[in-house]
Amino acid sequence: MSTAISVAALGELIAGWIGQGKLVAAPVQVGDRLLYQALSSAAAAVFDARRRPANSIKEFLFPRHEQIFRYRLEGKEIALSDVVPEEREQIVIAAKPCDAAALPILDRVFNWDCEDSFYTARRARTTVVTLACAAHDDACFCTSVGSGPADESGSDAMLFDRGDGQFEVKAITEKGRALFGVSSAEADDGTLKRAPQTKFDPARVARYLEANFESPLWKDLTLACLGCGACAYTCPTCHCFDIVDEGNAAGGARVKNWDSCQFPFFTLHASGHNPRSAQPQRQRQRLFHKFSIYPAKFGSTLCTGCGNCERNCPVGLGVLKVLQAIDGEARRLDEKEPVQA
Amino acid sequence: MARIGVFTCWCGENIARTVDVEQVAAALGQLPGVHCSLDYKYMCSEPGQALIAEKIKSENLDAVVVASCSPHMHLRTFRKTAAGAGVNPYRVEMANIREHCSWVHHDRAAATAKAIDLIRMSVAKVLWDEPLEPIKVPVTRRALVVGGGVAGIQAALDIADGGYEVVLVEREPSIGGKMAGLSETFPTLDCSQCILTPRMVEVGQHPRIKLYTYSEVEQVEGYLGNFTITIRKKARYVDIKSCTGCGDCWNCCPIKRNPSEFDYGLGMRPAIYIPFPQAVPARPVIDKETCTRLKKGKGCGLCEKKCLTKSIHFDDQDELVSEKVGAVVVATGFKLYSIGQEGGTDLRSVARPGYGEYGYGKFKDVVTSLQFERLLSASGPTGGRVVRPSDGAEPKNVVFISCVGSRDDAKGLPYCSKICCMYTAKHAMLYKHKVHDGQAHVFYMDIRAGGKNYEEFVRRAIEQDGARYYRGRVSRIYEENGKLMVRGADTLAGAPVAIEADLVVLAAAVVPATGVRELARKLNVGYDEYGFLLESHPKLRPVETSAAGVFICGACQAPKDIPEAVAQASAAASKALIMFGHEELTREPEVARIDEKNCAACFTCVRTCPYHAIDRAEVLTARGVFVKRTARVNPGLCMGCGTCVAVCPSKSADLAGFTEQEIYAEVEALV
Amino acid sequence: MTERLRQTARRLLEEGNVQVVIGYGASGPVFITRPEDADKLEWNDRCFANLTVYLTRKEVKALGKAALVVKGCDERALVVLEKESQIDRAALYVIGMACDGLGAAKCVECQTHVPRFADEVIGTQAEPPAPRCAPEPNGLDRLMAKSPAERWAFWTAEFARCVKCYACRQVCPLCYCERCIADKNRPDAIDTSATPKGNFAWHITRAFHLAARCIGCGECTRACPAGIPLGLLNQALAQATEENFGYRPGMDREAEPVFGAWSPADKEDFIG
Amino acid sequence: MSEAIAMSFEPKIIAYVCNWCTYLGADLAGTNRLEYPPNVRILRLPCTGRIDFNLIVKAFEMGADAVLVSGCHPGDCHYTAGNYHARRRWMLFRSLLETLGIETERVHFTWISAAEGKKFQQVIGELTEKTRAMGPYAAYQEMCVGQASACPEAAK
Repeated sequence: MSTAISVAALGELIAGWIGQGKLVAAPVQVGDRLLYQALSSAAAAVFDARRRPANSIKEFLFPRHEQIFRYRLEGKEIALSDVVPEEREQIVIAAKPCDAAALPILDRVFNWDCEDSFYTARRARTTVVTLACAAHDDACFCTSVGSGPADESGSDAMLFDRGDGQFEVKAITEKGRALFGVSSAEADDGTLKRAPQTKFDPARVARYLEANFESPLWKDLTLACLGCGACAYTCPTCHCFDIVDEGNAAGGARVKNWDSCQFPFFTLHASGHNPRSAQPQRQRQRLFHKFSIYPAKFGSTLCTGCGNCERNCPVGLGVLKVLQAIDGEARRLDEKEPVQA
Repeated sequence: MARIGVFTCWCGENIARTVDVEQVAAALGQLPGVHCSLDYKYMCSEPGQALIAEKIKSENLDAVVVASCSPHMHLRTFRKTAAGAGVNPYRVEMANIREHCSWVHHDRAAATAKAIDLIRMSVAKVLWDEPLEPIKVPVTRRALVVGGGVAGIQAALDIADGGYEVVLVEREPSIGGKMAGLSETFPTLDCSQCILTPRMVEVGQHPRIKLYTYSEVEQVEGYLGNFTITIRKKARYVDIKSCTGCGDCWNCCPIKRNPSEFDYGLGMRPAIYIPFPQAVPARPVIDKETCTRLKKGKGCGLCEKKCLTKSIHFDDQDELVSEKVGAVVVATGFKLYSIGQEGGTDLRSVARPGYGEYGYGKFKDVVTSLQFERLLSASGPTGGRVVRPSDGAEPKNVVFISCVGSRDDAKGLPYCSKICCMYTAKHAMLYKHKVHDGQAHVFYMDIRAGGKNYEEFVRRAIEQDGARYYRGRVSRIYEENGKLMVRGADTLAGAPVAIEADLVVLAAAVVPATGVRELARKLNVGYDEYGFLLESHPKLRPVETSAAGVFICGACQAPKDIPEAVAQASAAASKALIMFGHEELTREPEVARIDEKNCAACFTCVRTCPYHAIDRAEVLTARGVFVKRTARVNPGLCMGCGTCVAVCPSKSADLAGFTEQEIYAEVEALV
Repeated sequence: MTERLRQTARRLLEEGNVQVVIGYGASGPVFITRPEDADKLEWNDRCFANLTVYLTRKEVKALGKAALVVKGCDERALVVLEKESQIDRAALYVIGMACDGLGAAKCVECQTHVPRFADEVIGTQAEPPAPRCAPEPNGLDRLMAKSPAERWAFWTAEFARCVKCYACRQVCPLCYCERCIADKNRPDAIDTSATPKGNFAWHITRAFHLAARCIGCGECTRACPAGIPLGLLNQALAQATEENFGYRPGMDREAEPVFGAWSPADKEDFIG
Repeated sequence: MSEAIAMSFEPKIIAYVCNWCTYLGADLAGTNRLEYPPNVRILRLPCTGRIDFNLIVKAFEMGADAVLVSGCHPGDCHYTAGNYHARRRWMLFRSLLETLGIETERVHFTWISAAEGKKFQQVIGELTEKTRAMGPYAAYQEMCVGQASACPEAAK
């Protein structure tokens, strides 16, 4: 059986959650940009299945900045104190499937060898309600990385815009059911028809990458990159961080801050040597991590095809453009000497 | 971990009265890095310093904080103490808990808390203080003296007699300066030339003095101990080496009637001339403005034909020579404020009204004091006879006006020219000696006669030689039947005064010589709004300047009479000699430095540095391959102001002794 | 114009005067090194990027002598870069594009529609210049009309969205430091954390390091993924710079930069 | 804020002064026993030319309620021109502070010579009272609350 819910009703739900002291995040219109933000009132939430926020929901599980522990100088002694992860329940609503799909990817990273207690604690008390996409733009390529406009991975529930101000609700997990108390709704298959066509073949790309670490292509394709972190920081899956001690004469804290492999000093050694001293090398690193290193380790790409990297790039660069070029090159090579299946 | 010793001083009761020093010492002892913290009655006393030294050794301290008075009072003291005991002196900090705390607060609790904060800051800084070594700068033991007046001559001779070479640069064809043109000197009335010319000859013949006359300083490069001076030798058209100064040339020169610079236009000279008979070098120069041959490029050439030694070279060109010196003495002297001209001086960009009402330049018989000196001088154009320039008649009434320009805000010269009162009295006196039936009238504002036998001298002029002194200003001078009517006021008598004068002498203000600002800029020496050069301390460093290794003396610093100029010249010379006493100089190491790896080479610091101590440089590999451009500090020039650090966006510039890290540590101690 | 641009590029590369032509492609900057690729160059309403930023990038420098496509507004950066001895103007070929505005707010006040120092200018300015965008009320005036407390509230809210991706710095043609002060942690003058405090310290520094230098290309605002109107701070400083020193960065090749110089007449009514 | 709080509140004032004029001016104030409130903490720098705007920001991060920046009068700079360079920077920096909505009356620039012990006393006295009346710089301190390197006292 299927249930529909109106925007108004969603608003009431949100108001209720906020009332219960939960942190509710949703796309919010900020100037000319749509951004995921914590809601102060339900009214601010934007339910638009055709637009994608400029940032990602990772911020609510893996914040740009968090303290790991604090320290105080007490006389000549240094007293450490733990930072307890906040207990507050949080709900992210009207998230994009390509944002939610990033969560299982991050789960592996933050738990594969040792558990990141801060991340997992937040993850446990976070419910993600996605809104299936009703449109895509040139930067979108979810279908090229095995995802799609109604990809359920990472979602606890999913909304489908019926176009009449009503949303079909599909509860996917217990958490989702707990929110909407409905069993399931059928995905409106129209959604899938509106999916972007695949734009490259990740497997072929991965093959090319393994074989062409030193390809001149890298320089040609990424010369325009200015080395900012706009792509990484708005990417749902990028998860590099830096550990810094910040403090003064009285004390301070060890903190964890977002970092980006595109920054020139990301790999600077204490010796002064920098193994990735040029921007193309850093671009290559980013693509390798997403389409070769991570897949080799965890079996899926470190990318959900959301296209934020391209939309947010000051010079219109992004993984898609580079990958399409690489895929084209790879295809050319394959046609010369086909690989055995 | 650092091993810091904190030593809190009671300064007797001075600190202890308002600051609980025991509590302070106890509190500081708790700070990380502080290995021992003590208080003592007088840290600066012998036993106090001994205590610090003892603790440094016994506790094996590597840094020291002394909480007592102002670092301006005792930082040197405690740095010495620490150095003596084996701690790098630049790892010593002082917390000023007296001047800045106990002396200005009464609330004991608040003062104690503040004292603790101040010391915490010092401890935080000393943690990061780098050990520094004094900078060693090699010295070229050779001096440049700019200006060959009496001050320059004195300085040059003192340095040369001290055993070091001197390069003396004089703009005019001969040394001697203003003094060479004076008649007799107050208060002793000995003949100026009689005392000066022997000194001039000494300079000319001194084995260690290299004399460049008719030359100017073109360019100055380098720094303390290592200057390279480019000197422009102006074309003289006479080879002074081969020339014997026989005089055939100037006697045969047909262009005879050119106003003589040396006589301030009262006498005449040929186109080829020596400024005055006792000139050093006693060699002629050709004035290319008046010489027919040089003007037309052909014709005349009589002197060339006449010259037996073939020393005349009409094709002579300016020549640039370079000299290396370690110290510079500036003695460019003064000139008279150009009366009667609208802004005719280089004093300021703004036009400066002259004394039109005194008719200088309009009436021939209104002359300046320096012109009058020539009229009095036995070697002058009149052979020492006082006559009216207009008709050569002997003046029976001479009016002297003092403070012409000086002490006159309306003319933009608020200062006193200092020497006028004395030479005016001298003028009145000498005039009376030469014209027994003549009468000297002096208009003055005040008589300033401070100096050995000065007041007595002025009294003599008034009492023995009957000079009439009127306390008041002259309002105007105009011609009336061949006489000069001088109208003024006698404020003491409270009556207007009108004098029929034959001659009027104006004691014009003393202003710096032409072009001194340009020279000062080349040397990085400061100057005031009038162009007088700035000493680096008016009391304690009167001959030093903001530019290390550059000294000043004579009237370029301020109006001075001969004894003062000479004394100051010897002082400047002794400063140079002190420098030359060392093979290398040591300078405070608290200077700027550039992290050349990170310098973006925008060179804002180069444009900012008040001392031009930062150069554009290149980073090269060991094999000399170009790597990048960078700014680079010349520690010999840097004075350590740190302005470069503030303007450096990437903070690639930093200042030893006040590094970014040290200062931020101080602020961050204020929790 | 696009065709003429391509011809010029082709010519320069064929003649070998330059090794690379830096210009706009279909989707972002392109670096044309072969004459046959000249057709990848575009000139259209999306040519926002200020390409002068690439002149100080070592990867781009390595390509050899460059020809650069600039708009009149971007060109001002060349003047500043030259003043700060970051570029050797003689070793650079500047292709100026006459521009009637690309529809950005800055195009409304634009006074440099036609590049003034270019080696070659393509196109002519429409007479009268017809900026293809609606004049919008000056954001700075609106900001300064607020009370200080309101301005503070405005900026704390804006900066709260900053994630320190440093896009504002990386796109700025005048942020060319080899190591930004923000990348230094001894001392920690600016917290690396994207906290309100750290963000404020960063943005006040970024703005002031551009004081009397910023040429107002607005790339910082355009690049910010969080949509923070950073350019406003630079505008305010540019205004103060012009009011106090009559200096407009990048307008006059002869003018002496404000910092590094001083005048006894400098205003000091704010000093007690 | 109410009179009562105003009286109980002790402002925290950080002063950046040059070594040759203002620092000596403060010394002179001491030598002449000119009393002033104990709220100021002086940092000695060689010259106002050395005082970077980041230091002013850092002072507020450390919980300063007001910042004093002081050096030699124009023309008196020990380093001939450091204070002139500083004056230019401050001029523009102030306009930036205004744009950001910083309470500019909490950033006080002044010239105090080595001879002006009396002026030092007055400046500190007036600035302390003015700041006391304004109250703590709550706006800035709230922005820093809880952050690692913020001043814990201020964070309270």
